[in-house]
Parts: sequence; structure tokens; C-alpha cells
Amino acid sequence: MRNVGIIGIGYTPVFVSKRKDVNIPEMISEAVENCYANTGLAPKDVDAMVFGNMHTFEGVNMPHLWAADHIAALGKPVMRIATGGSTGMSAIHAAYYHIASGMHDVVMVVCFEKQSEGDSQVGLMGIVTPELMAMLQAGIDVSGSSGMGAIAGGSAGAIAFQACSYLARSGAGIEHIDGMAALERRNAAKNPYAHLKDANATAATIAETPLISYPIRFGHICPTSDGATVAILASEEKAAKLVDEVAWIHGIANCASDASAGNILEGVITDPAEQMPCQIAAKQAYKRAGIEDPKKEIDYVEIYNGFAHQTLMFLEKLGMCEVGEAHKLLDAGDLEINGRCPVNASGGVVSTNAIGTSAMNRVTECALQILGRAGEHQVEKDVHKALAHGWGGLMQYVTVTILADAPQKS
Amino acid sequence: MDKKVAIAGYRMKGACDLITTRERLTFELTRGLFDDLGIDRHYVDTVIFSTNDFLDGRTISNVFLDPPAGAYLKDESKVEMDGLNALMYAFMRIQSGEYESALLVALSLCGYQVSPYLYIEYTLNPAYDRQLGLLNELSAAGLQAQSFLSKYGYSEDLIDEIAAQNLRNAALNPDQARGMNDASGKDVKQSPYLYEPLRELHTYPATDGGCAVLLVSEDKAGELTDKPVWVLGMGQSIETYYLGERGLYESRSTREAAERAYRMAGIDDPKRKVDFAEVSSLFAPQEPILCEALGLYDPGGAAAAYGGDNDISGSLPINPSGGPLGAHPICATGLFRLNEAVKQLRGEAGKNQVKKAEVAVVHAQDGVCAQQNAVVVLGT
Amino acid sequence: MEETRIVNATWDVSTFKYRIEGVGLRRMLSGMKDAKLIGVKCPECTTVYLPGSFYCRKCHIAIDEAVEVSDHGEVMTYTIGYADVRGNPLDEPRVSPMVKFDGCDTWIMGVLQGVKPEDVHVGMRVKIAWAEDRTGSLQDMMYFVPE
Amino acid sequence: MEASPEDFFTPAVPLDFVYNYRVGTYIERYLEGFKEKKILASRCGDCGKVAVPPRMYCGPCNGRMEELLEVSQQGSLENFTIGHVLLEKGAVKAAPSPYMLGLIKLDGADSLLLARVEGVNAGAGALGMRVRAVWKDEVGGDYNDLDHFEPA
Repeated sequence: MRNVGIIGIGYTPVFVSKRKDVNIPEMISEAVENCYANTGLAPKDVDAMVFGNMHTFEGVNMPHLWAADHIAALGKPVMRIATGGSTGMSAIHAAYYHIASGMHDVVMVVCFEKQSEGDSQVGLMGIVTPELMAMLQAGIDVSGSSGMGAIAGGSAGAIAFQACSYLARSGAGIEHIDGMAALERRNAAKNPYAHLKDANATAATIAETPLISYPIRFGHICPTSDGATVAILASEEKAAKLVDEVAWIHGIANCASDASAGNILEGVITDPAEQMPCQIAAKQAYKRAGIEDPKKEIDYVEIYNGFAHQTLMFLEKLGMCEVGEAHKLLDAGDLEINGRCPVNASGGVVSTNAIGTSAMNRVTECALQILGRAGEHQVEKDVHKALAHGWGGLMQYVTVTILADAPQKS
Repeated sequence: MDKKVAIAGYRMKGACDLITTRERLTFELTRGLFDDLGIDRHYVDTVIFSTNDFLDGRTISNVFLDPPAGAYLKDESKVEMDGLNALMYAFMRIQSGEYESALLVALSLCGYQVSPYLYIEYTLNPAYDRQLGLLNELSAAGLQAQSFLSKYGYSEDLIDEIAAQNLRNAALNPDQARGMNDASGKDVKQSPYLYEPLRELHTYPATDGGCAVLLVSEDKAGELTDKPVWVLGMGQSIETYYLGERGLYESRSTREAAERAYRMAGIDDPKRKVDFAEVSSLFAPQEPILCEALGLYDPGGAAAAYGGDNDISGSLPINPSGGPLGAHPICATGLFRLNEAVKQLRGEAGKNQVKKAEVAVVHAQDGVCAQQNAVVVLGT
Repeated sequence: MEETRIVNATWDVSTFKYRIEGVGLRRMLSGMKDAKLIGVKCPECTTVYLPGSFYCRKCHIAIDEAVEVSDHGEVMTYTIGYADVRGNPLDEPRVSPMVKFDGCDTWIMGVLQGVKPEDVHVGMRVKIAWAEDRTGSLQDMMYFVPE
Repeated sequence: MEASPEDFFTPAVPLDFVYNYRVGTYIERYLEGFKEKKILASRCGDCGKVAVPPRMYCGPCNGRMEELLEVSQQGSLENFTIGHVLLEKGAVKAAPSPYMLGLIKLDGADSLLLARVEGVNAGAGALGMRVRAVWKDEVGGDYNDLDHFEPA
């Protein structure tokens, strides 16, 4: 199979809660322009495009159609990918197969979200509301005071079940979630493309934020952001002709499961903290990348963590440490930017969340770390191999991408 | 391309009102297909969905559809466009060598909504077109039809006859949701105008439905079927969003997509090499526009082509199945065209069977007036 | 940067005519009157779904074998709510566990009473407190209490 | 898998998505122009194309259209359709009376503007007819300030 690498990255100038000046295509075009400027490439160099977002969040159906003129897409094949929170990485994977198949040589990926144009809570509730309303017909008490009525507060409620299950089975405490959130807010302060930043955050300051639904506090939760991310992927042969620096993709995998904590009408068969699809996808990606011991071979990890406990939980599910060990790494300072096992130096999703870009930024941030181009949030240790993780759906889709500083030997 | 990819089998179902749920339809289609082929869900390496949140009234529309498609704890993704694009993705995954088989699942229960036109409403620029309220799927189709008729000086009789031909073909086809025995141009002319020259019977019916299609590598094809249909070529392209900057009488992006698909398939003269076409003409006047762009006859040749050549028994049948005027299950329509072509290529199309079926061209569209188009060439 | 005007629109999913799968839930409701939990079992892998389903996730086959499930079970995970669904603070924090009933493989959400929030733990044994007058509604299952 | 209607729940879902779209800098200026009964367009610095309403990008050139300019209020009717129905949130309703929608090429512009047209008969001679903009008596920078076109 052909080697595929990332040869260019572009972001909107900022990721913030509200872009009040531009409309949707105008905002996306900023990231496309930035990517072309960063690489010195032009639209004529790009064979095909992959586009991703969650379109009910800003109310434009298949927005690549409206945006086509603004993103230099005319006359090109454009494929729109959407898999919920994991959309951004699913789009990277689609671009990878465009090239690995031999169909195309250079593919641009464009992902965005402009969450200020919709109501993100409504958007998330929109995943399960018809099922909840059916349960209402069956006698559920939506006030949540009796019966099966405890749908404790939308997505934070379902997530609380996951976090509690994780804590109970890992030995970590709520103070570790506080500590993880604080670490990522501090990292975000070093990243110009992060949204929620706090250079002085500590576990204690996070612990002061109110409990929403135990063990989830306000300070553990991601923001809603406006922003766009663009990347260009190329075959090994083409990359050599076009650019000097490439972050290589060694193995990708994804896995779907049952919609945990949502499909109550038919019974949920998965522990929301078990994350079996993550374990399966990681195993597959390691196999494809020829990685035998991820703990030793992976230098850097970017995890999709809409909620801070997920950084710890997914480190374990990805095999980056033993079950019950992640919070000990946190306590030892190993997860810090200058640590032994740095994670989410970008600040993670918990600091910046323009949903369509969230899983894609995990890949682009790994690429920047490999290329040594992460600026102030560049980690101290050398990064030869990195792992990007994406998560979405109703807690059931997982994507994994392994990147490296050299092409994979066949 | 060093590998060949085959369509091993399909299941499809379309009707004007299906009394079912998305989960049940997904299970029925995929279980049925697996039974047809004598396999189970573990045979499938990856599943690619084509569904749309705006059709289903749900964020992440396929969020409950993975297990009923057999994708529990399996590799899965979604292309949120017409399903023919999902086929292209599946093809690329198999070509990469990482996969031997890919299941496509495309569906929509259009009856959930007030009307299918709502779906296109939300593709429009909310900062301009939606505020003005003049542009919609039907007014755009009316302008496109008028542009085509004026360009070549055709009368409305031509598009009435095209609609009638499709409705006649659809009546012969048990997989269609709607048809009209012995429909004539005169019958079509009796249906009311929506946006002149577009009449009610020029348009697709609101359709519930979906399909499941299994793609496999050459190695696997022999295990599953004696009649594999091969994917010979594919192409896709998008043109400007702005209707006021397109020549509506032509389909530029279909032409670009077709050029790519024919090049890949090694077809230099589609007029002679292609035996028949299944095109996603959602409105009868789109059919000749798309066929010209597919290179099946020259611009301005529609009147001659519809003198009989394009009929089921003609020299280059177009939509012998009856096309989307018989059923338009949004997201699945392009794959319905594909399945109809597979039927023909296998010689299983019954009363719709064309005389010569060795090479077929299949088309799908997304957006207003076919802004984005996908073309696939199939062969026996 | 120049702020530009906002135009509004709605997407009215309230006008949608949803059909939602109900075979399993209706079957479960039918047992509630008699204070029984009725699930569905897959004959191949023996997974018991509650509420039932028309197919098995794991085996991808149609299933239809009704089985009774115990109304005693184990807390698998829980959350403690401090606000109602509209965000208004509750008078007292509310404990909401997910419970796996004995003889079944799926987890069900509910409310746990008769225990202080600080005393709840994963692995705790609980049972259903049934309503006196049962009507075949989810309301018949009032809440969970410690075993 | 035959199923009967009683196998399903058919819930009403009291959840409507509300969207607040930013119109962006170009449509903002277009609507500001309406306050002075001006029709603004954008010009591509590369190919010289003039697009109305104005927008940020020229698709074929992939260049920003930096220049805003006023175009004529007169032009020619290039294409039209007679509407017999209205679509309201997807629902098709009969129109009170047939009405014309036209694609109009304003003098000085390269794109066609979709607008209502009054006073033109749909027969031969309609295509290519010269038309001019008719404004509402009171304009306030609203989308509907430019009411329709009529024969010039």
C-alpha cells in the first residue's frame, strides 16, 4: 500500500465562542487560505477534497454545497463525511483512502463548526429526543423524579454515568478529573488556536466550579466554539515533489458500537466506560502501524476529551498505560508538556470544541508535534510517533490515527 | 488500479409510504442481503452509511443504525450525500488493500417530514436565498427546464414525453414506488403546472426506502456470485453554488465527473461503448441535460434520441427502470440506479430488460439543479 | 472586526412524524401491571435484552423469545443530580443509578431512594419499589431502593 | 419483517432547532446599499467577474473579491419561470395567482439575479426584454427593499 502523509495544515485565525463578523463559507475560507499560505501550494495542486461537519449544529444541509466557491472546490471531487464528534478524523481517514487506493495523489480535508449559529444543547438533544418522547408515551416522568425518568440533564447526564463508572473501576477520584482539566486549561494557554485558556488553573480552582451531575463539574466540560481546520494529505511520491516536511500516517482504524446510554428503548448492552470500540480500533491501528508496545513506542497522544475524565479513561483504553494507572501518571506529572508521557499539549477538546474540527485537530496537533512546529506548546521530549484519538456518536464511534516522522517501511 | 472490485449483491425497497422504522428497514435490508449471499455480519470488513440528519430529523442520523446493519463493534463510517458517493468510498477502501468487502447502507424515511422539498430548503444560503424565499427545489427545476427548452428551441412536448416514458418503464418494475401503465405525453400534460414548464408529473414522488449493497474484492467475488458486476470507473465533481452563474441547460459537473469515470474505465467513445444509462434525473427535464453531459448524445440531440433510441427496446436505453420518477428515496437514489443497472447487467430485469447490457453508466446528484454529480461505470 | 447582522430560521422537527421502534418496550409494559419485568432473549448467544429488541446486536438475527427478569439487581454506575432538566436547583440531590437486573444483560436508568448520596456505590444491591396501583406504564416502577 | 402500526411509538417531538446566521461582511454591505437604493456587486481582481449579490470569493480564480461597486438597476431578462405554487417550509401551496420569477442580467454584472418580475407576458419576446428595478417606497436595508423588476 502507498505511504500517505500530512503535508499541510491551516486553521482559522482564532477558535472562539462567537465569530460575529463572517458567515459560514467566509469563516471556512480563512482556514483554506491559511493552509495554502503555509504550504505555498495552490488549488491546482489538489486533486480532491473531503469535507466534514455536523450540519444540524448550524442549520445548513450539506454546507459544502454553499461553501464550494469559497474553498476552491469547483471542478473537484468533494466527499462529505459526518460521524458525529469523530467527523474530523473520519474525514482524514477518508482522505487517506483516497490516496492509499491510488485514486488520487493530493487531497485536502476541510472541517469546521460555527456553533454560535445554533443551540448546541438542542443539537445534542436532537440525537435522542424522539426516543425520549416515545418513552414519555410509555409513562416516563421527564421531570426525572421517579420511574425511569432520570435522564439527568442531556449529554452531561449520560457522560456522568461514564465518569462515575470509570472512577469506580479505575480507583481514580474526582480530584483527578479536576487535575486533568486544570492541566489542559494550562496547556491551552500556550496554544494560540485554543478557546478556553487559564495559565493559572489548578485542581483546586477547577474544584471550585459547581457540580452539574456528579462527578461532572462545570470546569470539566468543553466549550462550544467557532472555527475551521484544513489539512492536505499526499502520497509519498507527490509529497517529495511538493514540500520539505511531512508527518506520515502509519496506521488508521475505527470502530462503531451500540449507542450507549441512549437507546434506552431497546436496552443498553455496554458499560459507557468500557469503550470496547476504542480498544478494538487501537489494536487494529497498532497492527497496521507495526506497533507492538504502544507504551514504549508512542511518544505523544492527543485524546478527544469533551469531558476531562476522558483523557485518563482513554489513555487506559488505548493501552498507553494499565487500567487504573492513568491518574497515577497525572499525579507524577508525567502527562504535562514537559512530562514523560505528554498528552493534549494543545489543551484538548475540553479547551476547544468546534465539533467538526475536534477530532481532526487531534491529528493536526500530533502532526505539528512530530514536525516540531507546535510553538509554545511543543512538548519537551522528541516525538517520533504520535497517536490521535477521536470519539463521537452517542458514545460509540472511535477513530485512531498513528502518525510518525518517517514513512512506513513496506 | 491493480485490483478489481465487484458488486456481489443488493437488496432494495422503496414505497410511497413504508410502515416501518429506520432500524427495522436497516435490519431487513442487510439481513436479507446476507441471507441471499449465504454470509453473516462477520464476513463484512466495513460498513459505510449514507443517511442525512435533515431527512431523519435527528442529529447524527445513523446513530442507532449500526447494530441493525450488523456493524456492532465493527469498522463503520458515513458519507452524508447520495449513496453513490458511499460506493466510491467503499471502492477506495477495498482498492487500498486493507479491506476485502464493504457493505453500503443508504436510506431515508421521507414520510417523517412535511415534504421532501424541506431537505433542499436547508441546503440554500441562509443569509440570502432563504431570506428572499424565491429559490426552492421546484422553482430551480422550473428555471432549469425553461433554460433547456429555450436553448434548443424545444417544445414542452419533449419533456412531457420523457416523463411519460419514465412512468411507463416504472410501471413495469416491481422495485419502483410509483408507475403509470401506458402513460402518454398527453397524460403528463394534464397534470398541473408547478413552475412553468415544470408540471407535477415531471417530478419525483416523495419516497420512503433504502438499500444495502455489498462490494467485494475480486478474490471474494467468486465465493459469492456467478454473476459479479465490476466497477470499471468512477468520477465526481462539484460546480458553483450560484444558479445565476451556471448554464442551467447543461451540467458542467456531470460532464467533468463522466470524463473522469470514462477515463478510468478506458472508454473513449461513450455513445458507442455504453449500452444503457441509469441517471438520477429528479425532474424529467433534467434527464436530457444529464445524458448530454454523460456524452450519450450531442448537445441538441435530445429530440432525436427520444424518438425511440432511449426506450427500453432502443439502441441506448435511458432509465429503463423508470428512474427517480418512480422512486426517489433521498440518499439511496444513486444506489437504486446502481442496483437497477446491476439487474440489467445480470439479465434479471424482467420486463425492463434491455437488449444489450454489458456496459452501464450510473449517475447520482446532490444539491440544487444537480450542483454536485457522481458517475460510475459498470461492466459484466 | 465588523459585526454583521443575524438572520433567524428554525428547523421544526416538531412537525416531523417519527416512528420509533416499540415492540420491546410494549412487551415490557405488558408485564408491569403484574410487577414483572419482561425481556427478550437471543436463542443463539443467550443475551437478554430489557426492554426487548426485535433483533440481536451480536448475532444480527431476528429474536422474539420473551423471558422474565428479576426485579433485583446491581448498581453499575450512577450520578448525583443537583438540578432538574431545566437547570433549576433541586431541594435535595437526586441519586440516579444504572442498574443491571439479575438474569439480564442490559442496564436501565432510574432513581434510587432510601440512601444518602454519600453512601451510594457501584456494586450496591437494589430492587424495584413497585407502585400499589399499576397501570402498565413505566410509572409502575416507582424507583429503586436498597435490597 | 412485517410490522404493524401498533409496534411503533409515534411521538410528537417538542423540539425545534433555532438558528442565528451571521450574514457576513458582503451581504451586510449589500443590504446597507439598499438603504440608498443602490445595488452593490463584488468584482474579482483576477478575472474581472462582477457578482451580484456580492460575496467574498471568486470560485474559479479562488481569489478574494476585494472590490465592491454599484451596478445598474436595469438589465435584461435572461430566463424565467411562472410559479403556480408557493413553498412554505417545504409544504406546497397553490399561489393566489401565477407569478413570474426571472433571472436578470443587470448591466455591468456577470451573474444573474433571481427576482420577481411584474408586467411581463410570458410569451415570445419575454426573453431578452429590458427590465428595471422597482424599490419599496420605504427602504430600510431589508432583503425585500428591492421589490421586483418591471419592463424598462
